[in-house]
Amino acid sequence: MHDSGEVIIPIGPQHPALKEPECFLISLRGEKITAASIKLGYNHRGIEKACESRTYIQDLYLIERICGICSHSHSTCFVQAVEEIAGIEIPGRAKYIRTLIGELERIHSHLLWLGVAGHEIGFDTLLMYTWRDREVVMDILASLTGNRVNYGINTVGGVRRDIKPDHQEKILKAMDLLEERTKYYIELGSSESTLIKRLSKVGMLSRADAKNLGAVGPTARASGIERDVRKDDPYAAYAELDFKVITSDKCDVYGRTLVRLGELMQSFSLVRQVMQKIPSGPITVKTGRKIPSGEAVSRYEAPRGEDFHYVRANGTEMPERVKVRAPTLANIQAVSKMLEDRYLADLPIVIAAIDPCFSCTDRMVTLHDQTRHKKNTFAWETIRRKSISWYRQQGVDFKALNKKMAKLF
Amino acid sequence: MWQDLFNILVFPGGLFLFVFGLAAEFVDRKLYARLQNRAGPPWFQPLADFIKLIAKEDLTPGEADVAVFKLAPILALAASLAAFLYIPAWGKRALFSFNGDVIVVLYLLTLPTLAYFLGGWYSRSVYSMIGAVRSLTQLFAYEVPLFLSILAPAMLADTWNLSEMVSFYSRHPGYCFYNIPGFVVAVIALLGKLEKVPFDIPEAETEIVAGAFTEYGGKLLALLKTAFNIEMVVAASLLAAVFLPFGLDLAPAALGLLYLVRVFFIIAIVAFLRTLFARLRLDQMINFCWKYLAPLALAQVALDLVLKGVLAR
Amino acid sequence: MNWPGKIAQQLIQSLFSKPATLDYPAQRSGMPEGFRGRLKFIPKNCVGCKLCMRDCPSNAIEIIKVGDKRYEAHINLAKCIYCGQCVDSCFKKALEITGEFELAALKPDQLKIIFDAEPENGPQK
Amino acid sequence: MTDEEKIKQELENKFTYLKDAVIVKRKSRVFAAVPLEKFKHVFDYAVKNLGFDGLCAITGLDLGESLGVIYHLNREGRLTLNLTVALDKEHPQVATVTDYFPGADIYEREMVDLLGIAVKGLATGQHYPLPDNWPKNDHPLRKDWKGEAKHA
Repeated sequence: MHDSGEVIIPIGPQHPALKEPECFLISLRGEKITAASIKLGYNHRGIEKACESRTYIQDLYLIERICGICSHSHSTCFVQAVEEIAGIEIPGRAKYIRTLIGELERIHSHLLWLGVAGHEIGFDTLLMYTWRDREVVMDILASLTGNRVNYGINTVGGVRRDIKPDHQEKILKAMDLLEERTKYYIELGSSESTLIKRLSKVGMLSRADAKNLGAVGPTARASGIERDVRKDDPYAAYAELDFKVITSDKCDVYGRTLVRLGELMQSFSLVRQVMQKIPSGPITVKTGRKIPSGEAVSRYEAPRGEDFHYVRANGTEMPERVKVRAPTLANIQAVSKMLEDRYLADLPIVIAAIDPCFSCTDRMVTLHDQTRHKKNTFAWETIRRKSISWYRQQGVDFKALNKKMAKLF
Repeated sequence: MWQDLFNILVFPGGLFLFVFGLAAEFVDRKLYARLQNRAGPPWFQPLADFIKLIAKEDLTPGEADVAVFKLAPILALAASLAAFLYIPAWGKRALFSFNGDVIVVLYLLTLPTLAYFLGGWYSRSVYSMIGAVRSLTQLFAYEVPLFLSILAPAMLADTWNLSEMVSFYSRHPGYCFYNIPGFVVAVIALLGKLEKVPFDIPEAETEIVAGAFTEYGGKLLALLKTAFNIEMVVAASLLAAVFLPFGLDLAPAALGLLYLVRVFFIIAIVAFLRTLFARLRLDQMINFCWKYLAPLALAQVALDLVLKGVLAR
Repeated sequence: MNWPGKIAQQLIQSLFSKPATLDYPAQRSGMPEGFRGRLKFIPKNCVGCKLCMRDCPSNAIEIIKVGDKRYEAHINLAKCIYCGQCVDSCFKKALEITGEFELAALKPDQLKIIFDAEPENGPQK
Repeated sequence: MTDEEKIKQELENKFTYLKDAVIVKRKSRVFAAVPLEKFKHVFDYAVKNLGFDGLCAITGLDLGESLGVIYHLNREGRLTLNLTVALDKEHPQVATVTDYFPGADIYEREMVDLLGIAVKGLATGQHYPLPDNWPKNDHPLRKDWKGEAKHA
């Protein structure tokens, strides 16, 4: 307990509200949040550096593993940049398949988010129901691509697997089922009063703030900013498809929920259009292993917002530089604004409302001046040293252990 | 003396309540799962969890007050066990009874909450301390409606003795229907007492890990969980005795079965209610309790007082 | 006024319908056809071009020459990320993907699998 | 005339030294190499007069002989203008753009840590994405960095 009657509680790096390691240090006065500091970087894996020493084909699978949910977003974004540099125009069928997987991924991500949001406000029934329904789309993704999460559908110059005729019926059936369920969730969201009580007027982010802090995706759209890369800078087959950009002017967590539910409905319609309009033909074009030198910027509307990749090639089999800017990085800065004057109980849902993905993001930010709480900050390094020396005392030999581990793998 | 010891340790105290508590936990969890379209745990899951927990290492936080930290779960368990002895669970007579025991039972049921507070507060972890403060704050919100809703039927029966109350209502089964508003209030307040959704604020997992229980593990946590289960059974038995005193003139075997049905009925209501809502915020919870629950309980008291006058004539 | 508890009807329906979850080791739902699981090596097709080794993102596969036109494959399942790129890279269809995905083992050694080469005087036609 | 060409023309008219330095790569992708000393003017002009209201990201580069920084600006979510500046490898330094875009803070900190590019005007704060105890003058994204951290 602090002299001024404030408590600092660490939410993370390990905490049930967070599914990935990151740390929020929250100063509390009673139940009210007075200051928040966000520390990221626990998940930094040096992927950008690793990409420079691998071939483009190997990078594709590495990039896909940046994120466990929007894997297709990252890999498509990267492969688009590579194809632009190499001057490859991929076949129409491949474009449609990428769009299809992208939309199915959006459906699975938004349903997942709805469940997580339910869990964060203690509504576990919603979690169970949405995740049960999400299995429908996961099964389709598994049968289309061969994996539930890391689809591995993209390759330089097209896609790796074609849609079989019997998939068509299965997908359309699933869309009907999920559309019915989503309609139910929309109805539930607009009438269940405990839900509205917890979501409405929580985590406010005004339009001006959203613009200023560079929010993207559903977070920005719920603050009334009509931006969607699919519409503004169309890629894959989106230029030929018809859909609406869903916005809301509620500016709160409830608005973000409604935007995501609305986007689900749009995705169902997009998937149906894809199934209808998909052209026949080859799914890949032949490419060399070497990519000519050049640079390209690629943007992709991931479920969480705009994903941004910059690739620079130097004429070899490996890229010169790969830069990834995941949507959460753009949104995370808005969190401190949203937490202003809120209660501790709102914290999980406010963080969840931007649909954070910290393994994508992985950076470190200070949002509030922490100097006055200096004596309360946690010196992780001291703790680490202490634990190492404790294990040494217990007779654990790290050198031998490391060697043993290296031998095993 | 041996008889008393048997009563306290084995039946209907100690061992019986332990087993019954596990059964109640199973019913609660299974129903919760089935309502959510899940398969749910097998019947031995609560026992397996208990065995797993007692096999684990006991850890006490370095800064915790060891005595309070270790005594709190025992206090919670003891209070719930003691309360049960005064409740006429089956039949019309409790094991022990005296005039005024209804008040004692209610306060014995408050003790576990206090024990959770003490255990949480003295474990000196920020999550535990916030959880402890929350459970005490919440106590003030649901305790008054709960007390009023249980004391109102007592007023109508004109006795402070639980056993006499039950006898009174079994003589006049029709009178129970006057107490339906009180029953509603009591069930809702029970959600707060048992810290279940929408009132699981003191142990809100996504905010403060496990609230007051964050630092507990191993045998102490097993003890705490047992105390919780027994508290659930005892509170459900109290509600069943006060609000559902039907068919108390049956044969003893049938009475036992009827008792199980009544308790599981109340546990089922609790399980159903906790699937239904999102967790409220502390301020919303207090607001709800004082704005709706307390007036409804007061209305029940007024109704019973008026009825008493009318019926006496 | 909006009464809370709108989900009640669904709850009752679920109570009387088949659960959506399975009791896993006893009941299995299986994976769809074409699921990318454990790799399979067909030694008689291999010509030792080692394209699979070159493209493998995680260096999980190793082709070793053991004799004249005879190759064996060492696959480390602990390293393999089951992307199936090696199968795509192989011109001779010497690698195949199977739907087998329950690969947990107690020792890391059990995850290193060796596909032997064709016998010296293999199946002569 | 398309928007991209309009921007190219406006930039070239306003800043004569940008002649032939602005390249329209494809629809909604404009690249421009800007001399370091003139960068602030061009950036200011792009944000205030050309209506570039978003910053997608800032990329730091190691080009072997020199370092580089690319500012990816964005107009109404559609058009992307990429301003590249080359920096001297011995004393790389750029000015902060956080006064235009508060969100640039993290992108600039990343450059500081991973490439060792000093950013003038950036508020002192935590490291990212590297840990606080990471040795100074050790920048993993530089090409000469070979997978092993120097120990302080």
